[in-house]
Amino acid sequence: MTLGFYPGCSLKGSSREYAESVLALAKAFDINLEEITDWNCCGATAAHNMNKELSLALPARILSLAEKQGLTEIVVPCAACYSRLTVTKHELAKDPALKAVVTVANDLEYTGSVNVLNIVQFLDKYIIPNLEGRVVKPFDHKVACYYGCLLVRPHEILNFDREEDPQSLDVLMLKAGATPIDWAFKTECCGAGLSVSRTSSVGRLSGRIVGDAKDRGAEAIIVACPMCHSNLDMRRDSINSYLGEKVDIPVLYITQAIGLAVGLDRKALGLQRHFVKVTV
Amino acid sequence: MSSDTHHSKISGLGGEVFEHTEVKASHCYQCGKCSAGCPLSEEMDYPPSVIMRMLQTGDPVLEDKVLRSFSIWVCLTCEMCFARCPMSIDIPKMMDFLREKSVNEKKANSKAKEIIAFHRSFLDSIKYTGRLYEIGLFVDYKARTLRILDDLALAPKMMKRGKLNIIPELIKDRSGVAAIFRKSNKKNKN
Amino acid sequence: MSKIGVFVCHCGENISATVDCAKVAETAGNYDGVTFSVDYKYMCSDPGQNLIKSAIKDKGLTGVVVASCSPRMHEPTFRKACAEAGLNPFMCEMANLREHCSWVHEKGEATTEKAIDLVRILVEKVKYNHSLNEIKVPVTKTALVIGGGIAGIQASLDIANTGHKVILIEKDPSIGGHMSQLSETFPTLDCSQCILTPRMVEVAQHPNITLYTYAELESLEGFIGNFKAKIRKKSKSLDEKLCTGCGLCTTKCPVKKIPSEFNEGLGKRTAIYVPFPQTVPNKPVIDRKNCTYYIKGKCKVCEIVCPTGAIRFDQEDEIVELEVGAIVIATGFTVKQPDFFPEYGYGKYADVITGLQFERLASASGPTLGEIRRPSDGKVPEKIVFLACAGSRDPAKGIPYCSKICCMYIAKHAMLYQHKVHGGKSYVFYMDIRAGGKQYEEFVRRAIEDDGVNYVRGRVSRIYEKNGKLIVNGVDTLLNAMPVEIEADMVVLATAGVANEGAEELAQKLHISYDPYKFFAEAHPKLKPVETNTAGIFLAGACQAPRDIPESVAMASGAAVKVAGLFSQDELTREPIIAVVNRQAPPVYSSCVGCFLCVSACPYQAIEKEEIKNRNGEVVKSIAKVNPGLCQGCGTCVAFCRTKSIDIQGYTHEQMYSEVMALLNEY
Amino acid sequence: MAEFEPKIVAFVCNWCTYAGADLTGTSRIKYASNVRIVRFPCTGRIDYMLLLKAFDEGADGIIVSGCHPNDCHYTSGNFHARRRWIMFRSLCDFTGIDTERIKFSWVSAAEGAKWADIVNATVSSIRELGPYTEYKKVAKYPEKEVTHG
Repeated sequence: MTLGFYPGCSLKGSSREYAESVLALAKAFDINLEEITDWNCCGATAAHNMNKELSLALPARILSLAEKQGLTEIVVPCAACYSRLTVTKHELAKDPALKAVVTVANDLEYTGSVNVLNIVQFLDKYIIPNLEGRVVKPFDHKVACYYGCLLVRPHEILNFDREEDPQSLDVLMLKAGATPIDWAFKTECCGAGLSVSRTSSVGRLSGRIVGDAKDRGAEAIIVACPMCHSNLDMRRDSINSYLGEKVDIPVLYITQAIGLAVGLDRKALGLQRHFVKVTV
Repeated sequence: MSSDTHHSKISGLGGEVFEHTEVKASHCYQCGKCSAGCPLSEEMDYPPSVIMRMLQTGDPVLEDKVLRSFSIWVCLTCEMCFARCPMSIDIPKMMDFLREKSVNEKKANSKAKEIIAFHRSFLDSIKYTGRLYEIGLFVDYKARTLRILDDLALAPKMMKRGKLNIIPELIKDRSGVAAIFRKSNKKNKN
Repeated sequence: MSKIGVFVCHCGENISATVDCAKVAETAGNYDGVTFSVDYKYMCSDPGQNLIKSAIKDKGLTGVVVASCSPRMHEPTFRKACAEAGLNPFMCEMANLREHCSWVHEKGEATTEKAIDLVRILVEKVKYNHSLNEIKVPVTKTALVIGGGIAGIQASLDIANTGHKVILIEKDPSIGGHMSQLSETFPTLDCSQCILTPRMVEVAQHPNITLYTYAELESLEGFIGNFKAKIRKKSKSLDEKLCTGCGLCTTKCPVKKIPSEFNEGLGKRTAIYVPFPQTVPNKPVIDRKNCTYYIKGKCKVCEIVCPTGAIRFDQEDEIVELEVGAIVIATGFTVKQPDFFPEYGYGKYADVITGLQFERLASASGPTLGEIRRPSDGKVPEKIVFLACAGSRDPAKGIPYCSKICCMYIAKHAMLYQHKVHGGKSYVFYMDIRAGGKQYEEFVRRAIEDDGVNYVRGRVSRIYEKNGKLIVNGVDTLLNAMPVEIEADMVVLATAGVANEGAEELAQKLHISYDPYKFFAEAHPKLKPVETNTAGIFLAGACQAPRDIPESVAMASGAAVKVAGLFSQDELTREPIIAVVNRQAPPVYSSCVGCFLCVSACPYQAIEKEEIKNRNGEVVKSIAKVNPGLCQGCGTCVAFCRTKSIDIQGYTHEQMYSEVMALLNEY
Repeated sequence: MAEFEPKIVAFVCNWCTYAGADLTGTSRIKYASNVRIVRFPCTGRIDYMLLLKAFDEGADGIIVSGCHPNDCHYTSGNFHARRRWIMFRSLCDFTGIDTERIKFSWVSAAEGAKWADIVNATVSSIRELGPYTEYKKVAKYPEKEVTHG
């Protein structure tokens, strides 16, 4: 079976282990993820901060390319890309005039027919139904599932899981043999787009998240977004200085955790690329 | 616009915000729930509910302060305010508009220099390669901000873990992407 | 040939300032069928009325058009004048020259033209008016009161004290309602039960009141003065005549862990139970969902211990049919539960409670005997946070209105907490303090100034639990929206007051209207606050909107007066504005073809099938028939009827078409 | 040339809009004098053939107004009116009657200002559309033998 795949920039660079684990998991379950040819960056936070039209035109080009390629469903593991693509679909469906403007800018046909799946939806739909009997090494740890902002908000548009105390990642981890903990920072912002430009804010915001996970005895933090991952993992020094102690809870992508549970090779899942050593 | 005859046009910045984002400042009843939930509220000069209040006044002096505020730049669009707003006011959408206007009118807060520089570097990277080129972004950002020493330790670590591409990924239809920027920008300047 | 009189009123200068009244009268005088026309300064004055009366007598008028103010103002006046002069009152129509013309347009020809048009259309209408007689209906002088909270109790007692019979039904095993759950009441801090229980006993002992507890309305038919209600008396599994209320059964029942509804889940009760010690009537009921006997088929401990043999396991629900003349609805309200609030933990934190639960904690009869202890571990909270507007004034949550009572009870709660927990710290997060009411504002000031309650203006964004504390993330909007984080031991949500579950179904059973929030709708927001749009059905208390005790009681007394007023008459007269199905000579009988579309259109179930039989008793035709007692005269059936066989008196096809044709045809 | 003064007929219910128009009067809010109000017990009573009749007689525009949804004095008359209006509108579209000329609205007894707004808005929009002649005197009646209904 073949599905469309939009990795996004982070998965080609600083978060390549996310892409590696997604592809490894897909392969293990006989799913072919076909990359959208010549895809471009979705524009992420920068575009919608600076220029509304641009922030819609860039994702629209991606969706148009997917349509052209005959893809009906695309997997978008990055929560930020998922958010931008879904918001764009929503805005363009709502406003035909805007759609016209964006179509002109892109010079590509756009119908809005492509179904965009986030990582949880992808796992839910294509992996979990076949998971039975495949869990060879249950991920037997207490995990704090961290959803961040972009997976669940704005609910009006994404309509995915509940906004407060979401459960979808917890349910997946439960199936992978983990014990998800009830904690308080599932959807609090990690600092995302300010990662580079305001590192101190990120230390504080991500610090509160890691701190709460630690206080409640989490052995791993599970994420589904490269930005969340880079803030919680790569910015661990800032976090630790905010917390005033050394916290070494590893941060895993949901696909890495499930990959481990089904017995995939640690290296294939890119665990060696993390800043905080993955000990679980 | 609605055909409702009672719907008089709102003037000033509040009116512009309404026109572009359908966010009506007068709809806010100042409960402060946005400011209470905002993860960055304490770093802002005016928390979100105060920004709403300033727009409500219609006072040009306060409106100018809104456009010159640091708040609009430190906002991360995490959408927490919108998610919990009892009046369902799309503050993030409003913030997007205010940022864009602030830059266009050259009123961006001086403290936001790095943030804007980062966004610009980010967009430039896409503009020329079609995708984000992280090393390029860092270098460009550092050149813009002269914050050479920040995060210097990070790059080698990332490199070691194979997290940075030395060579940018170039998409084929770079002219197409550049055209998107051109067309979007043209309208923007109007 | 009609002989119509047209009487144009100047209304002082109210009409004549912008309308040339003389010209209106003069023009009208030239219309076909108009034999008399005159203008006069004040038509509603005695001389004005006499002008009409003498014209009717002298000129032998067959119809009258009074061109003056709105018929909603003076139609009864002029119809009465006509009747006094011997003309059928329904031969009188009014042209609204004041509200619809002189007051809303500038002086000028166009305005006078309009006035002339308005008179002309009514002249044309009156030509097709028919003499009608008021409808008389008898009155059953028994009232049905639904709901035994303070409003229902007050209404029942007030009606009963006027000497009329009352049947009070209550869905729970005891009357008393929410008021019986309260600890102290604002703004006097007197004990709720101390002032309520004497009233409850009075209800039970009143010779004019029949009390059915554990009973609900099954269905309602009929109309003002003549309702037929079916009441379902749910089985209590008890012979109430034999039961002495000794309470042995409730002490011996082995099922002891059922969350008590009366204590809002904070206490436990048994399967055979009375909700609280002062229950009226003091007779237990068996909760069949939780009773071991009904679940497993054995136990019967209560039957064994009952000294009078009153337990009846095989008792069934009983349907009682009642004839009543008026109904007072006093079904009250309910509050949203903490699980309604995702940002406050979806109800998963035991120490995030509702205001009603706090009442039980503060009540001397409650699960903690009046000590403020948190539900999770029984600890006395050192820091407590009260949140106003939890769900209220929150359109995103579907509740845009203000629940009205919370500002006051929160002040009371914080005050009670400060009185009971010395050295405790209390915070109130609020948006506005709405303390309109006698001694209310003073009460709130006392809480703030004398008892040291910290009022913070801002709404709380989120509550989460950490290390046994509830972290409350709020903001102080009076300090540049400064974040305020409080580590509280307990949080009390002033959750929105909402309509009862099932309010909609009840309204439909009663044929009354309700607002978008399922609160029952009053007939007029100002002038008919206790009436519904269905004659003979009245409202009292919080079923109409959130209300506090004094308001509920005032409303109940108001409704009781309306009922007493109704019962002061032996017969009621009603306007004959009702639908009729035409009847013709055999063999047609009626142009009605018996499609009965009208039956489905009628909001009052006032249309039934009538079978026309020949001499041999064989049915020759089935046609629609309007029950004049039930018909309220909306005319929906008229618009529906495809053969134009049904018509509405006062607004007949002939009348309406004449109006439309007269409107536009220049004379 | 004098401005075209359209003839507007308003079919209103007794309980909400008629009372609302009374309130416009008691509030002394001025509005265009082109409208003539015909009172019905309820919008549910309004037989839409009356609208056709009004056009036939020379009306240029029509307002139908009653209680807001849920506020009907008779519980549901306004819902029936609305439902029939939806059917009637498609019939009008089919037969070529300009539905732009029929304004359907809710005005409660408390909305005096709204009534004035609606009348003014209708008058100005009908004024733009011009006189409605296409449907005038379509029905030919024999002289002096006018039938009703």
